Amino acid sequence: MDDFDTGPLMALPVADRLAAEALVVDVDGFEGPLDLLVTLARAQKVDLRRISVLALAEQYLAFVERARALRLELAADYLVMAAWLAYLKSRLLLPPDPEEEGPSGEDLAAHLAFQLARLEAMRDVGARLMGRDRLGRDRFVRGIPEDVTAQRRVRWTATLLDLMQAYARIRTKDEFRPFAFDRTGILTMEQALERLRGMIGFAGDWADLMSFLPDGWGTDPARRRSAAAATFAASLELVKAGQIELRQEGAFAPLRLRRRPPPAPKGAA
Amino acid sequence: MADLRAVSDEPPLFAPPDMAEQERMVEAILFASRDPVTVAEMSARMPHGSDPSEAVRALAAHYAGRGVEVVRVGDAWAIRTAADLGFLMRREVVEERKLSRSAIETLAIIAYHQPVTRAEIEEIRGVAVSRGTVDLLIELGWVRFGRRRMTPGRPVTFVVTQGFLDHFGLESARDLPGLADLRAAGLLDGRAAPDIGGRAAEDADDETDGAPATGQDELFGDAP
Amino acid sequence: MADLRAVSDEPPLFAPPDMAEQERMVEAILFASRDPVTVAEMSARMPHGSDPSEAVRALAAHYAGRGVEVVRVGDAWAIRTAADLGFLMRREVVEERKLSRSAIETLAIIAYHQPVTRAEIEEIRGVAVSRGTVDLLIELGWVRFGRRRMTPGRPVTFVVTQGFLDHFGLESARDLPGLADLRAAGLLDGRAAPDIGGRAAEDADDETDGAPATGQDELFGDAP
Repeated sequence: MDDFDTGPLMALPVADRLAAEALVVDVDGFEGPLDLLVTLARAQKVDLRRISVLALAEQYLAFVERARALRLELAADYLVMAAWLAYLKSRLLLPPDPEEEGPSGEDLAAHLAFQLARLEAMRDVGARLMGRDRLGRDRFVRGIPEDVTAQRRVRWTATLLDLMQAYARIRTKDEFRPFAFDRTGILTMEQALERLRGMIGFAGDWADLMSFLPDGWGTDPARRRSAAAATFAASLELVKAGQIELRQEGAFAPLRLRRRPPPAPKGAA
Repeated sequence: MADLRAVSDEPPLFAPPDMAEQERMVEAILFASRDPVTVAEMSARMPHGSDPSEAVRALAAHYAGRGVEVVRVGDAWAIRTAADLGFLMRREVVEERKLSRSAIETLAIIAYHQPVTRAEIEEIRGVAVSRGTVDLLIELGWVRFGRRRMTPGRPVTFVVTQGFLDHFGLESARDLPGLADLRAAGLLDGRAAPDIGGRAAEDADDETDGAPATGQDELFGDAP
Repeated sequence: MADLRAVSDEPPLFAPPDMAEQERMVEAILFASRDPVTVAEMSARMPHGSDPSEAVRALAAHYAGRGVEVVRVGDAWAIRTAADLGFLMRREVVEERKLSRSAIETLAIIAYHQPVTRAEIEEIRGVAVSRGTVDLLIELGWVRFGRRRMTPGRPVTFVVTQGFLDHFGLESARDLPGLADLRAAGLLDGRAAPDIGGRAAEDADDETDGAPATGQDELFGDAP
C-alpha cells in the first residue's frame, strides 16, 4: 500500500484509520466477497462450519459501511453480497414464517458456512500443494536426457495371393497379346484424327473425305470400311472444334471437307 | 501348415532377457528420459516378451533411499532426484513465475474437484475466473481439458495432467494431500445452494465419487 | 584471518556426511546436471569436508554392470547409458508397405521360371526391369544370384531363396500353383479350365488363406 494512496484516510483518528486500512483499503487484495468473508470469519477463530453467520453478516455489513464512509468504490458483487447478507440477517432474526416456501434462514446460513469452509479448504490444500517437493525446485529431472530417435523401418509385405495374381496377370497378358496384334485391319479414330489434323492445313478447297484415307487402306473392303468410319468420325470432331467444314450434296453423295476459312465464311456450309 | 502351427506353439525363438537384464533396460530407459515413461512405451522398446512393469518395480526397490528415486507418475514412471538433496541442485533450479493466489486456488479446485467446469470453479471461489488464469495453468502443462459435461450447454471440464502429478510428486490424483479428510468432511460434495434443489446435488455426486478416483486412468490416458 | 584459520584447524562444526550419504549426493548431482561435473564442482556444492572424488568412485563401482554407468569425461564425471543398451534409445517405427507391382511381378517370374536371367524377366514382363527392383528383392532375402547361364555373355541368373519359401509358406518352388491351378482359382481371367476341376481350387485357397498368414507372423513378426 503506497502512502499517498491513503489520502482520504487522513481525516480519521489514527486508530480508526489503521482498522480501516486493515481491510477496507486493501479491498483489491480480496478475491471477491466470498474471500473477504473467509477472512472476516477467520477472526471468529472457530471452525468455519460452526461460525456465527449472524455475526459474520454484521461484520460484513459494517465493512461495507466503512468503505462507504471512506468513499471507496466497492465492486458490484460486494454490494450484492451485502444485500443478500442483510436479507439473511433479517431471516435469521425474525421468527420463521410457516407460510413461507423455500429454505429457512438456517439452511441459507448453513450453506454459506459450507461455502466458506470449502473455499478455505481449497486455499489450504493449494498452499499444501505449493509446499510440496516440487519438480525443478526440490526434485530434479535428468540433466542430460537422451533423445529417443525414431527409426523408420519399412516392412515389405506380399502374400502368396499377390504373387499368384501378379503371375496370372503376366500370363494373361501373354495369352491376349496375339488378339491385340490381330486387330491390324482397324484404324482407330485417334489415328485418323491425328492424320487428318496434319493434312487439313493443305485442304484449302473442298476435297473428298475418302481421299484422306491412309495409303493402302482403300482396297481391302474391311480396312476401307474401318478407315472410312474412323476418318468420318475424326472429321466430325474437327467440325466440332471449328477447324473444318463438311458438306454432302445429296444422299449417298461423296462427303467433302475443307479447312474452315478465317473469320467470315462465304457460300453454303 | 501343420509344421507351421507346431512352430508357433513352441516357445519363441529368442526367450525374453532375464529379469536382471530387464531391470537394466528399464533403468537405461528411465535415466535417458526427462519425462515419465509409460509401461507400454517401455514394452515397445524392450525385447519381445519382456515384463517392464515387474522390472520397474524391482528397480524402484533398488533405488529406495538412494540419491535418485524411481517414482510412479500416473501410469508412467520416472527417475527424479531425492527431495532432501534439492539443496545441491541450486544451479539447476528453474526460476518460476510465482503463481498468483487465484491461480493456486483455481489449480487446487481443479485437482480436488476434477473434472470440474469453469462455472463450478467460479461457484466455489465466488468470483469470475479470468481466462488468463486457466490459460496459464494449461500453459504450465498442469491442467488440460477433460470431457464435456453431459449437461445443458455441454460445458467443457478441466482436469489435471500427468505433468501436474510429476511436478508435485504425486503418484496419482488419489494421493492429493488431505483428499480423504476433505472428502470425509463433505467439502468435496458439489453441494448446491439450498434454493436450487436436488438436481444439481445428484450431478455433483457423480463427479466427486466417480470421476476423480476411478476416472483418473482414463482421464490421464492420453496426457502428454 | 587467524580466527578463520583456527576454525578450519579444529574439527568442523558439522561433521561431513558419511560416505553413503556423499554417494547419494554425487548420484543426484550427476543425474541432474546438464553437463559432466568435475570433482571440484561437486566439492563446491557438497557440505564442507566431503570427499566427492572418493564418493564418485564408490558410485561408479555401484553402477558397474547396471543399465547406466558412471563414466569419466575428461576431468569430469557423468552418468551415461550402458553402451550395450543403446538400442533402447531407438524406437523403431515399422511401416508396412506393399511390394510394388513391378517388384511382385518380377518376383513371380523368378519364382516360376528360376533360374532366370534379367533379359528373360524383361521378355516375359514386356518391360525393362529396373536395377532397384531386383536389388530390393535381394535385400529382402527373397531372391539371390544363381549360376551363370552358359550362353554368350554368361548372364547371371536369379533364383528364389529359402527365405522366400518361408515367407510364402511353401515347401519348395515346385509347390507354386501352376497356371491351371491359377485358372481354376479364378485368378486367370475367370475362365475355369474344365480339365482340372475343384481340387486345385481348394489347394489354392488353402495356400492363400492359411499358410502365408500364419507363417509370416511367426517368422517375421518382430524381426529387428
